Amino acid sequence: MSEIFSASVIISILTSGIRLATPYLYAAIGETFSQRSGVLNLGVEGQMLLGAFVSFYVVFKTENLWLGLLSAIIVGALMGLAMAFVTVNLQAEQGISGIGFYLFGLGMSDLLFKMLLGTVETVKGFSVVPIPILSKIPVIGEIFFNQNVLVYVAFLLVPIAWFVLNKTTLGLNIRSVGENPEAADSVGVSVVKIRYFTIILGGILSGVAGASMSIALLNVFQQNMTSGLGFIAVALVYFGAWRAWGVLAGALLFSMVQAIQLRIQIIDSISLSPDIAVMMPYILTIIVLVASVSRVRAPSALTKPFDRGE
Amino acid sequence: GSAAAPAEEAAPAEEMPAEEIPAEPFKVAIIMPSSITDLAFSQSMYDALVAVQEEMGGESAMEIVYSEGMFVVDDAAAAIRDYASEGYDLIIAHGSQYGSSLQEIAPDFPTTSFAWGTTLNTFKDEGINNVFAYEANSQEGGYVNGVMAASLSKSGVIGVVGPIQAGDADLYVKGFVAGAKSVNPDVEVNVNWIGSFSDVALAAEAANTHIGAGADVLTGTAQMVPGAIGVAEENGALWFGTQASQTSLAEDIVVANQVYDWTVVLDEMLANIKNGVYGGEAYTITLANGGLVMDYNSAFDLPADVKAAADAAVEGIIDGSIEIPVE
Amino acid sequence: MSDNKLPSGHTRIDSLEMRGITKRFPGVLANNKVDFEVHAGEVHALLGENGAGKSTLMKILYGLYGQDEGDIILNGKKIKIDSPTDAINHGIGMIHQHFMLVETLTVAENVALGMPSSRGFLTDLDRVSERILELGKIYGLEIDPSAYIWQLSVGQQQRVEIIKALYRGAALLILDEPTAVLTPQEVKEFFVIMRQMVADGHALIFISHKLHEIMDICDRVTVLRDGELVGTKIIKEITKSELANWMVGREVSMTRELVDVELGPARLEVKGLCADSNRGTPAVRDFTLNVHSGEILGVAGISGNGQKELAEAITGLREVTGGSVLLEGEDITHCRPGEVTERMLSYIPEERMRDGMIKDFSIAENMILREHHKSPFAEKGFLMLKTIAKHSDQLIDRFRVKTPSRDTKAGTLSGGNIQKVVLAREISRQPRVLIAAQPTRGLDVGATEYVHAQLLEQRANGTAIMMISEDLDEVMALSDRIAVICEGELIGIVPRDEATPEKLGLMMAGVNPEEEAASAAR
Amino acid sequence: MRSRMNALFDAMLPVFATLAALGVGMIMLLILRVSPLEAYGALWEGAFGSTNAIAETLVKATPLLLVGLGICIAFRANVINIGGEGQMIIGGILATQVGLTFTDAPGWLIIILAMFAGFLGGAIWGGIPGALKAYFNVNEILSTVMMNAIAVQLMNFLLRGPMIDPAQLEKASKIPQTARLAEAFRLPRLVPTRLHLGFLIALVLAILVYILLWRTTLGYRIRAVGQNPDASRYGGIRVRRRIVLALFLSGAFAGLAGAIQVYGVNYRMITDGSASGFTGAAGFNGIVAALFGQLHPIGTIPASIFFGALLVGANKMQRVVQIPSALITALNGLVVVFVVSSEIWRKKRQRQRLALARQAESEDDDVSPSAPELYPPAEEASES
Ligand SMILES: Nc1ncnc2c1ncn2[C@@H]1O[C@H](COP(=O)(O)OP(=O)(O)OP(=O)(O)O)[C@@H](O)[C@H]1O
Ligand SMILES: Nc1ncnc2c1ncn2[C@@H]1O[C@H](COP(=O)(O)OP(=O)(O)OP(=O)(O)O)[C@@H](O)[C@H]1O
Ligand SMILES: [Mg+2]
Ligand SMILES: [Mg+2]
Repeated sequence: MSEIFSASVIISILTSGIRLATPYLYAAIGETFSQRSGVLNLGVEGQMLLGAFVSFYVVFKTENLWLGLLSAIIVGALMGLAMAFVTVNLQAEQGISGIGFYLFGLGMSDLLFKMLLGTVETVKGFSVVPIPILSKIPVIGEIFFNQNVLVYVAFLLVPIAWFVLNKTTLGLNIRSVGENPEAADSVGVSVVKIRYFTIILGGILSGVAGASMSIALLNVFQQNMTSGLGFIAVALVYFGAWRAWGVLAGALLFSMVQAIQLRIQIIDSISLSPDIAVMMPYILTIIVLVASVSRVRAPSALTKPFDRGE
Repeated sequence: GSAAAPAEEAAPAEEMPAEEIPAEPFKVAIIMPSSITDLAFSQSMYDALVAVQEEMGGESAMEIVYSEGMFVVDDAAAAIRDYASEGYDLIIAHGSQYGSSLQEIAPDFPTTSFAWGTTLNTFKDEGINNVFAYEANSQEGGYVNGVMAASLSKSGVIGVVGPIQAGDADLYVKGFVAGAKSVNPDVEVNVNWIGSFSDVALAAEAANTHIGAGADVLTGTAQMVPGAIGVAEENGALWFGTQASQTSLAEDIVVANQVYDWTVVLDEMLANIKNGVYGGEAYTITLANGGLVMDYNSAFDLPADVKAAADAAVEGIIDGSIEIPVE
Repeated sequence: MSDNKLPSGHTRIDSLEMRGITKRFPGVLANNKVDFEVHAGEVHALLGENGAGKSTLMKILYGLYGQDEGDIILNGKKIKIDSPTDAINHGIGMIHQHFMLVETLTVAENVALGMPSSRGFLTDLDRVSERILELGKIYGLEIDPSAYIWQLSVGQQQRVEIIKALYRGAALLILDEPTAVLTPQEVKEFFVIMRQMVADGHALIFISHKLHEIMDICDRVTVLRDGELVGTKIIKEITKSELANWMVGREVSMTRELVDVELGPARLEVKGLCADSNRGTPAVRDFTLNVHSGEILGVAGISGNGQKELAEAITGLREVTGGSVLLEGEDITHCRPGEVTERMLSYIPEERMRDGMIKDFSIAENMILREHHKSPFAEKGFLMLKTIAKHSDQLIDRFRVKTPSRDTKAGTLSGGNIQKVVLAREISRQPRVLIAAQPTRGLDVGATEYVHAQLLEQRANGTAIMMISEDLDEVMALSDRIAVICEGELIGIVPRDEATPEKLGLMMAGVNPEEEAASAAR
Repeated sequence: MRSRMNALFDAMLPVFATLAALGVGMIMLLILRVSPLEAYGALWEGAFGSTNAIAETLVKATPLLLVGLGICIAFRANVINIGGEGQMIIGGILATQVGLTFTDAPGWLIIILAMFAGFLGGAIWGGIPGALKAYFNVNEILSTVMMNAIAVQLMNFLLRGPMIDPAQLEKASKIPQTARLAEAFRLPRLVPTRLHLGFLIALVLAILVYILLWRTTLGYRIRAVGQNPDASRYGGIRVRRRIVLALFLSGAFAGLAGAIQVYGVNYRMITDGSASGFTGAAGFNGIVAALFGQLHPIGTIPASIFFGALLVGANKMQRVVQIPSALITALNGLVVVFVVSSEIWRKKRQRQRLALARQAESEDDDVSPSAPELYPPAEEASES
């Protein structure tokens, strides 16, 4: 039992947790932006899969990681653009169109995979870049400053997202559009433009979330490789109560428990059915939320298409 | 009621091979849970079918159609029934979850052959005579892999990444553990079941967990393992594959794979069908019958004594001197 | 060129014309070939009964709705206004009847929203806050820039709307019932601002149902009826009662006699009641009073002094932190709202749109919100649709709710008609106790008259009525006794014949003249 | 007459949208060198081409409809139930347990008990997120997503151990599945196809849900709470209980779908480790069906048949033209997006018609605007 508390175990759990949290962070921060502006994007998983495949394929062909990343960004942006057109201009129900985009991304990424690659391949992805000095700090250095670039960027996104949402006029516009689009509209804030912006941003970040898996953390592409991760990312936005820091807390909690769960399975002294162990992150996430009785309400206009009501 | 019509349709197909041999190609349909390119379970059967087809003389002799991604049991049932009513000669339900559906459908098409894997149950006891069954003794290759893994491990810790603890995967892991222990009873084999066949990221993190726990040799089964192989490669740990050859994913570290070669099973089935036996037989691919093949990575410099130990294990399994406990 | 500019830097709008404007909604012809015109340096009133189409016409001008027919002509040139942004770019501003505020943002953020920031892409809330305080001082509109909108009372929110408009300094400002939620004192101050703006060369469009305000501040008045233009007149050439008759199309009596009703037992007893505001600060402090059968007790006070919390604490909608409430002798302090309703207490909440009705429900469904589970509207858990339909038709008829049908969604009704629905529902159930917050706010003269008559009829039937109002005229006209509330405390209760606006005004500021006198004597 | 045409156009709108989506799919097919004509012919054939095809379509539609009915209830209370998958699983498990426990009871009794058990299982699995939302402010999207994952693992656990078919215990491969239900316990078939009684049950329930939502006080309350909780509280409605109840009922319908899937189709529970192996993703697709049906129980009937047809037909298409199943998934996604996007035209036309109708017959006293709506939401039909 003491095994689980040894320093090396804790270090390995924390590093695992941080790696696992990375795709969640990208996707959930992107989703936070779109939800803050009043748009529920359930298509995250589809965007992730397409981003993951396209970036993988570009890297496979060109061996240029940055080109791969760029292509994930472009694909994510295009998916976002389509989603924006459908939910903003055509005022389609956000939940269903999101599921539609999910199915499209799921199928399309697999189809392209079959047509262009045909079988599972690997690439040389982003490698670990120890941050000078910081990575030398005992324990902490190993956990936090010994990761690949996309991991660092994911964590940097959190303060950036907080800053943009709370300190800039853009953030003010986003928040007001998500709470009361009529009011925002009445003072000349373009609800359409803001939502286009956040949905496309969400698409881009989802695409990068996929890329972070296929060309940085795992360096492979396999059909449906995200297997529900995108939906968890959406859930984490609710966990984080639409705050960047809350999303970070949720992503870390979920991933850490995931890492602990994997570790517990291999500790001889604990004999827990693996199925029960796998449940742990899900159960604990709920329990933490129950214990932390939050009074935060969702953005009032979430899922409501904006229409001047003529 | 509904069974009558399709059965009649299927009837001519039955008589045909007896009269004039090559006029109509032999029609095979396969239903499988994941995709034909999964580098694992589904692909192993599809590749075998294609191999048999070539052997028989190409598309004019044998026609293959497939339904992939049939993870929904209910959809698979519809597919099976549909293929049967379209007069396919052999319908392979390549997934243990499809058994119930076969039990339903097979009696309605008495002159169509069905095959169900992986299991040994042909429903003969239920009075159904047109279902073949096939299984892989994956514990055998698992054992051989285990022997090599324990011999190669310097740390004495080995990690296993599995989907859910059942069926083929469970057998493989049991064999693997037994093999490892046979070499070194003190070896620590840590097993992680990640609860999913598709979560590549979690499989990778399970591998990381093993590495963190000191493992220097890893193995795993099912289609989500590529993530784990990547982690093994990054950390210089060795990898043992199963179901299909995974060498292409990491040429430096994959030591060996247990490869399923279902052609043995297919050949026997086809022979039986030709003789008018539509089912009732169960086949197992084993090291002995060549259905399980140990595939060594030529790029990996396997120490001769380890190779010898592996060969000895194969021998032992084939001649029965090694018995692998699988409860 | 320079004489074209306003002090704020905007170009003057010398004249603005709307010609032949037609606007259709499902089932409603809201505007039918309406002509309207306003020019710089005037206050032009837009008058009409509830649902006449005033707000619609103005929303077209502000770019919120597109007209089906007709043109807008600015300084002689035909222009297109497709969105509020277009309107704002043309120098048109609007204060909306239903506030356009983001509840979860602060006052400063709401004011800053949509405006360029002095710090580029960063917000400059400090500056905005300073400017808000400055404007507040100049115009007597004090407000805490860092307060969240949801923490503010309706009156305070109205101030934010006004500050928003002032901050933007539009050349033409549309004011859709801005005074409905202001106290007389605040209205006076607001008029000072309006006069100042007119003198500076602004053009103002002013919508109000209070005729004396229109007589007071406006230069011209345009009257709409049923979406059609009745005409435009110069205020100086018309009297108040002429105006009323012209608008309604019939005689309207403006004063009301209070017949004597025998005072019954105390039906509602409030003893040392305490409750907190949404912010969590004490809002009602040790409040004690009784309301008797057959009386109207007016509760006067400046908006945001605990009236809303008092009403909600009594009706079970807000947690009571101390004291008790008795209804006909029975303790209802910690009863759920439903239990309070069961005991035949009716409540007309101040924010009817949010608290008192369901926008996406039909009028008929809204009419049974209180009694939906009871006979005759429900039997054995099933809704009696025919009865419900008949009931709502009756109420629509009686309260003259202007609507295409009882199946119309309540949210699409005009502001005044939404209120009528709530009033009709609450009054028609013959309550034992009626709490009415701002019962005539936003109602046209005819409707106000009708509601007053209804309240008096209830009083005559023996209902104990607590009427919360900021409109001193209304309070003094209808109440038997007047309780004054300030910062959640009861300052004093004045019988109707001893009440004067001055005295009440003092008390509303927290000073009790009698106590003052007593302590002076000592 | 014209209104009849309009209603027809509105009803056809999803069909037009589907055709447009299939048009886009045509490009993909051509890239894969497959004749679109043959492919789409097969799709139609698979969905409606024969009695058997129609039956398969309806079998597929049954769980969609049931889940969709639950979604109608939940959405009306403004709660989004993403937990259909988990609720189906738990419903299926409890129902199966009934059939495995009481092997001697008469068939009809077991079927009734099992349906009830499924109902209850789903209700509990939905009620938990409901209670968490109402009393702890835990967002239901989060909790239902998590509950899905928990249900899958619970199923894996039970089917691998406590509930495993005893026959499997003797075998090496140990397929994680329960024993088969006795023949007598199976839902009766309707025509000599796989179509079973479950479809009729779902149809009847659709009508009952319609009545619940628009003809009862309970439905009134659920809808009120969904539209405006503040005003509902004011109206004496116990808001939190209604929220729990809405998710409870919503889960119950999904649970029933699970039970019916077991008793009408699979006759046992098997796991492949994922939820959709058992549910066929009906827990998600039911949401789509309900939303296509305008969140109206009656509208959900054609919507789920439409969806069932699409799913069944697409599988057939894959078989006939041998394209990767991935294309089918992508195509389904496109159809969903196109159909949901086409809604705006229906709404626009409806608005226009109402405006015009008013103008044309301003004398006419009958101003009820209900006529053009395809499935009149009952608010508008309340004069009947
Ligand atoms: N968005 C809308 N949808 C449908 N009908 C509407 C809409 N807005 C207004 N109406 C209808 O148009 C008519 C005019 O409404 P409007 O709000 O312009 O009246 P108003 O003159 O401002 O009344 P009030 O004094 O009560 O505010 C009303 O019958 C109303 O029901
Ligand atoms: N009389 C009351 N005094 C104080 N707080 C109250 C009162 N009635 C309700 N509340 C509070 O208002 C909130 C919502 O209450 P509401 O009555 O809508 O809940 P509910 O649906 O009745 O839930 P439950 O039936 O579980 O109590 C809760 O926080 C509740 O504690
Ligand atoms: Mg108005
Ligand atoms: Mg309560």
